[in-house]
Amino acid sequence: MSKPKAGFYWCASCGGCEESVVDLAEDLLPVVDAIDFVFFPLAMDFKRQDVEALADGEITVCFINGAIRSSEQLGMAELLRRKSKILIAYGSCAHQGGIPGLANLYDLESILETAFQQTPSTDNPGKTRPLPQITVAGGKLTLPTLDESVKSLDQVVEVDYYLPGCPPPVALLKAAVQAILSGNLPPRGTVLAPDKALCKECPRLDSKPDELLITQFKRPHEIEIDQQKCLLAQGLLCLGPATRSGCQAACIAGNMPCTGCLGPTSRTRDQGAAAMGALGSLIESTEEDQIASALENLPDPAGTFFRYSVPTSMMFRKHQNA
Amino acid sequence: MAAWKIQGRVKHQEELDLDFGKTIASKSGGENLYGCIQCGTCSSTCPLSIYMDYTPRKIIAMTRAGFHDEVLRSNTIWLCASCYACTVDCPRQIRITDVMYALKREAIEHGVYPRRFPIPVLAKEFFKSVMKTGRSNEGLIVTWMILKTAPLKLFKQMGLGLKLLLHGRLSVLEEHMDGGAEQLRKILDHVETAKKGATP
Amino acid sequence: MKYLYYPGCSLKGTGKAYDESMVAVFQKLGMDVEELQGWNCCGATSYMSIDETKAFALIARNLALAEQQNGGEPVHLISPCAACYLGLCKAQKYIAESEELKTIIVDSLGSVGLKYTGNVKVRHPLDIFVNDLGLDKIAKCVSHPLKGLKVASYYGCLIVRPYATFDDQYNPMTMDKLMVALGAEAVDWPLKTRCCGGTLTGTVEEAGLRLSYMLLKEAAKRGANLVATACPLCQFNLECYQSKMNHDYGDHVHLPVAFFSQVMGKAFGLDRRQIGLQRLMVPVETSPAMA
Amino acid sequence: MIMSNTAAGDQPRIGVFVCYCGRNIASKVDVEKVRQFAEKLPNVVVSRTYKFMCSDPGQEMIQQDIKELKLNRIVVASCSPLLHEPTFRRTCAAAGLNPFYFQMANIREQVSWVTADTVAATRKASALVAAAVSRVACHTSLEKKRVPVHADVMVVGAGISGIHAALLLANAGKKVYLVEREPSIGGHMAQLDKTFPTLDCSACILTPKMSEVKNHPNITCWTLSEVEEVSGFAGNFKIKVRRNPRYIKQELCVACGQCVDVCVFKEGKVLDDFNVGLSKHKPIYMPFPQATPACVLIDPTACLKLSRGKCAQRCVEACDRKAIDFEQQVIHEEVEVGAVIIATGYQMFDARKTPEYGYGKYLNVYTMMEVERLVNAAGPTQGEVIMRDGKTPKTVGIIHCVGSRDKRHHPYCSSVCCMAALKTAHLVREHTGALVFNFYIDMRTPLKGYEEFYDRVLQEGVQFVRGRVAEVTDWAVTPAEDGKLVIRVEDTLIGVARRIPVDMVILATAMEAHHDAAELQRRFNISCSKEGWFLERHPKLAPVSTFSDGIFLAGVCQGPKDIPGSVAQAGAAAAEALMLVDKGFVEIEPNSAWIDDEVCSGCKTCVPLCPFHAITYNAQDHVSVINEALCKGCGTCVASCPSGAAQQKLFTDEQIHQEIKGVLNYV
Amino acid sequence: MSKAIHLPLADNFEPRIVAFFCNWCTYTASDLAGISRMTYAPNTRVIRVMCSGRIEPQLLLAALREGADGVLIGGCHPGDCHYQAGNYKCLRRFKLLKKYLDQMGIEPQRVRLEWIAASEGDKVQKVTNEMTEQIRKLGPLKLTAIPKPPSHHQADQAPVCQGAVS
Repeated sequence: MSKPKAGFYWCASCGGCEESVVDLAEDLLPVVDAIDFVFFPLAMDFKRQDVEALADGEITVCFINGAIRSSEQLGMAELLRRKSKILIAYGSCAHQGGIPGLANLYDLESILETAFQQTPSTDNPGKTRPLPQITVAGGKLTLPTLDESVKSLDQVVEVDYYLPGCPPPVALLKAAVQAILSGNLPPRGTVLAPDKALCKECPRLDSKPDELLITQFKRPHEIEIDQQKCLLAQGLLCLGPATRSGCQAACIAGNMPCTGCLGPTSRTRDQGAAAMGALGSLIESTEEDQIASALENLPDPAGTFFRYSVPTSMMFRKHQNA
Repeated sequence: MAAWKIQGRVKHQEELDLDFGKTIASKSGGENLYGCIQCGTCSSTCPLSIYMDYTPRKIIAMTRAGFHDEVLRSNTIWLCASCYACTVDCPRQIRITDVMYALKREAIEHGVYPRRFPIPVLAKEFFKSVMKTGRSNEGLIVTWMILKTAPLKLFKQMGLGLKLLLHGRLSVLEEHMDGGAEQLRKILDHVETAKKGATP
Repeated sequence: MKYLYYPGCSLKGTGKAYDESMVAVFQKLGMDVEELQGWNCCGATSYMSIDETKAFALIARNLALAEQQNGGEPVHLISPCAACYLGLCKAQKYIAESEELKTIIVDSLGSVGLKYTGNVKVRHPLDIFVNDLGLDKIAKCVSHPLKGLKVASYYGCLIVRPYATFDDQYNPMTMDKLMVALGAEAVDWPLKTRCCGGTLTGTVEEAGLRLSYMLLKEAAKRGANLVATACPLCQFNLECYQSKMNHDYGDHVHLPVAFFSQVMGKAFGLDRRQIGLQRLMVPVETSPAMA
Repeated sequence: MIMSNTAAGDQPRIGVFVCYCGRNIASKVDVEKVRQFAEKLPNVVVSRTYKFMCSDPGQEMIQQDIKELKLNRIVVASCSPLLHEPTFRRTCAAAGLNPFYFQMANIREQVSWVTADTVAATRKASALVAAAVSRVACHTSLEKKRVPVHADVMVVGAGISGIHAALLLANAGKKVYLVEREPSIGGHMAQLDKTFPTLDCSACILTPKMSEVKNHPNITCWTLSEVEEVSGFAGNFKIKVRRNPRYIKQELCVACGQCVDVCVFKEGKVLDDFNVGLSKHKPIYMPFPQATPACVLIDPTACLKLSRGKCAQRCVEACDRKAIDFEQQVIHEEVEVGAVIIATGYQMFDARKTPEYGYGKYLNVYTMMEVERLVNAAGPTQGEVIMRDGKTPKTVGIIHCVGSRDKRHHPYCSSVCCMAALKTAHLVREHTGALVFNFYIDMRTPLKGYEEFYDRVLQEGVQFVRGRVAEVTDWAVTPAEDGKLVIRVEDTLIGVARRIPVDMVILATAMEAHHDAAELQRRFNISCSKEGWFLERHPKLAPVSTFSDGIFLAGVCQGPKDIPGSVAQAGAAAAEALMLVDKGFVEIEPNSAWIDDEVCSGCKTCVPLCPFHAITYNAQDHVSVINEALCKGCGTCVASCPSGAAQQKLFTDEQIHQEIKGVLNYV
Repeated sequence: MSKAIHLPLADNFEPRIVAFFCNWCTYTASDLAGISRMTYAPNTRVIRVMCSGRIEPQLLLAALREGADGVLIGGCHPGDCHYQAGNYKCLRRFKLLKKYLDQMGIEPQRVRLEWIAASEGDKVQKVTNEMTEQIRKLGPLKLTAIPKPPSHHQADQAPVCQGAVS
């Protein structure tokens, strides 16, 4: 019988997710033997037509990373959804909107204005903007259009599984692939990562005081960071408590606080809000002004607590007053 | 034949203006007006209450009850020398001095203060002088005040005036501030318009 | 921090001596004090009766000038005149309390390019002398200790209440301590902060005068041979009307009334004209130790 | 409770019952319309209305539907749950349905009674019903927990309130720990000479109760002692008490006083608290003649032996019972009790804070408590009113409301001063024949026999001036005032300013909360009013309970009151405590929180946030654990849990989210 | 899923305010307001919790997402919390949340935290009226809808209540 077919695709993303597949290292080889890649822009030369040529549901499993903003990304997502039995949102951007999702803190117009007029390196006296289509000698050229908001993959097509992370930790990817090959899969909609927060696997957990309260949030550059001690205990804003485990606390190992890329556990509805609820409660003060000053070092809650999850947060995007 | 004249006293509710109290309470310093428990501390601490037709305590009671005219016509509000003794002593923290100021302003607005009564005149003269030059000149202000209220008294005061002059404590020339007066007037005009904007 | 000096109108008129002696004392104590440039009247007590907001604007301008003169840096503004001192403190408090008032004031001042941030610290010279410089430094400057001088320190209404914070509202001691440091004896009396009648002496004489008279009488009764004041109006009332009081109340109180700064000047051995003693109508020389 | 015919999870079958409450609800809310609305909500099987749902027929209707229609969830839309939730829970239980499958919609207090427009009211009522319906769908079966209680009781503070409460409980056969900070029990009442309005001698009525305490087999009385630490909860408190040394073997001392006579100090050395500083006592002393325990004590700061280590120690020789023991140390007791009565009383307002009255400046200005001692036969002057200057006053001014009704100090009325001042006026007159003036703002004599006493004092010729005194001064303006204290006041009834020269001024100072009341409040986890008085659970219906079950209040520590009031409240507190410890168990509303260790990552966020230290961290399994017995169900940990591991019964995330959906999605 | 009838909203905009009230102070206070028959705007929908310390950003955001035009939180005055300090925890989160909402373009008047003691029925009235008027001025809060994908598999209903106690 023929090998299961697999596909990889990237939407609004940095490409790191696809690179991360290579982290499988020697484990990659059995995988390559076990499956046929039918679509993998990073590595192989397939075209859209090749995918269209496949029968619906012919792709056994398709990994899509990146968020969705352009008409092209939407089109590809829908196409691959149709062609795939199992669709996996791969990486933070597909899972929650990710870094590109931060664009939802601005409206499209101001983004275009910044990109094509404001930036110092821009020289655009004619205020020219890319057009959806122009006619040149030799025919029509078209460009994808941009939607007002950035969306996560599951906001445009139904997703079967999620592999979270920026990029997804290789261990999780390996486990996922094995599960797929062996065919014993969890219920649809599952996030393929442990459903406990990061502290559980954090090497510094024991150094966290039982009764930790915070008087002043610190920024990493402001202090000499202790290599052994819980980062929260050092005043650094670490999102570990509000973020899924599965990464072996890689960032903390690098002496940097967790920024929440693996997303919330299944019991929380809104990762950023949960994190705000937790860390906000820990401010050690009962005076309004003291609380305010304790928060001074959090100039950008949206960007801090929702770094990877603006589109999947309850607010979805910055409110646009009518 | 009795030398005394009998006279009935009853205040009919319709003669009173219950909004009067609210108006004054709404002025800065008036906020605690309705908290007064009529303990009389203000009246006994006030060095001038003995000369007043109504003691400060009564003024507050009457203001709350709506004795609009009696309050505004009383000499009490003008006798207040704003020494703030009542304000610091009041157990209900009513800023009585400020209430008196508010009543003075109210009185001037309604033009009901006692005729030929010197104090409001002094205040006005003072106001003018400052408007004009940005500074006040006691000599000139007092002179004007006396002229407007009791011209004859001027001669009585001459002696003192002269003495002051001799001791170099009285300048008949208007104090002038280097150009600042103009700026000051601009500021005050701006305030005028701003206030209109605030309360049309 | 820097000191700016706001004399106010009276100190250019009937209270000249207060101004002169104050400046002389500043020099003697080696304080670097500049006069506030382009200052205007504080509105005293009368202005409030006409228009409160304008009264505050009037004062606020002086505060803004102070900020300007010191390049926006925090600064101490010395105000010897009790009425000015109260006005300044009160304005600051009320402007801070009311957003509405604040906007009006800030805008109005802004309209002529002045800034009001409220970072001016209003200080009374008594406060400065005793709490900043300290009595020891004062005592060191005393060349002619005022032995035998019994001073009734008269603070008047406005420098200790209701907004001032540097002394007790009911029984202030700052000036008393100062007088002791000058070698004089402080007379304890209960009327230290009782009203002198203010402008009433000129308007409703019979009321105003009596208040001043009671003060003098009690001071004399307690054995004072000099009353020291910190307010031009108090000084004026207690001194200039003295003969009239004696006439009206058939008494013959004779009590020199000087500004506390003049008393300091005297103890520092400054020239009598330099501290405006010649301007007094009841010559201080008539009391021992001031001779 | 055995019932529970439904396990969570099976398809909800909801019955909605909308109450007319006569016209209370029906006059504003279109009840029928609400019923129709509810009928169409998801999972609703039946929706009915009734005139009075809480009446027997109403409840029977609900029970019948539960049985016949196999309802497994009930919503009643009527009054406030704070009023009738228990009622309808019982209704469900009686029909065999777990009472926690019930939810109430408050459409009376929070709709019909506060809404003008009927359409709006109906809409709001419908929204609340929808909320209850979607919430109750994810309710689950819960059990109230029963916890056995400890039978002993602790009473903190042994003034008249504490003594009375302790005696009642002890006589009811309960073991009582009576803890007093001072060297003797008795409190302020022991300092008083006479008590109003009957003028019976304070000591005469108090002393018997004091000795009854001493001799009562059920009462353990610890003086010189303070509560250090409190843990546990209603029915099972663990309390640590610090007992300071008296340096006298209490059981041996017979208070013969020989040790005091021979002390190396011939004269008193330390200002005597009991006599409010009007006299001094020696380093070894008897607090006062009737002090209980009848036992001397040593003030370690004044005693040469204890402060400097060397002294002739004549006291030791003098004591043939060898009761003196310089080696005594602090003892830490730990006891378990089921209930606590707090009766810590008050302190007097410091008259120096009202400088206008010259206390501390003018010799002959006194506080009323000082005068209590002056007129007391056992006091420093053997009951003669002799002033600090050695004279007897011919005129006396008593100033009311010193520190009370004054927003610069205490906004409240101290409630006893008027009567106390009347009493003082009477006593001073009786002792000196002086002319007495009372300066009052309002005369408050509301209770039994009080107005009559006021009348009596009026008849006696005491002068009353309605006006708050502005100033007490020695500034004389007439010869008659020379050498006197002059009281400046406006006689507000006559409307003139008056100057009244007197020899003696007496200040009726306010009662105020102890300076360290806040510490005690925190230790016992009860609340304080702004003024620092301990807060009762309900001003009318639970005046001696606190918001912490098992802790009750008696006497002035809850707010100013006189002796009858304090004693009455002490009785009430004793009864409440008795009810709790006698019942033998407490039932706890099942709204405690728990942590799902499947989900908990052990981040410890919740641990420091629990006000009751109910959460501990289990280092083996790396999870936080809630001690259900300690949890009081505030839900703070749930709100703070970043991974949704913590949940609260009756208030799970899901239940609240469903309520939000319900309240918004249909109306 | 719901066969529920949706009552028509009033033609002119009527704000819908979700109010989270703590059981001991503010909920009792609003009962008191009722007992004292204080009429006030019918725009709040009260949800009772034991303590304002139970209120977390997720609940407040959920209310806005579900269509509330404003959210009011009511707790005991500082120092009076029945659970000692729940209201402070609430206050801390609230301050942080406000900062976030500000970034997200939500007008500050839409979310409000008030300390209302059990005795302050009048304050419930005052605050409710104030807030209703402020939000009426602002107009409805129309959050951008969260996109939903077209159904691909035959949708299997999520249970009514996952995560509930069992």
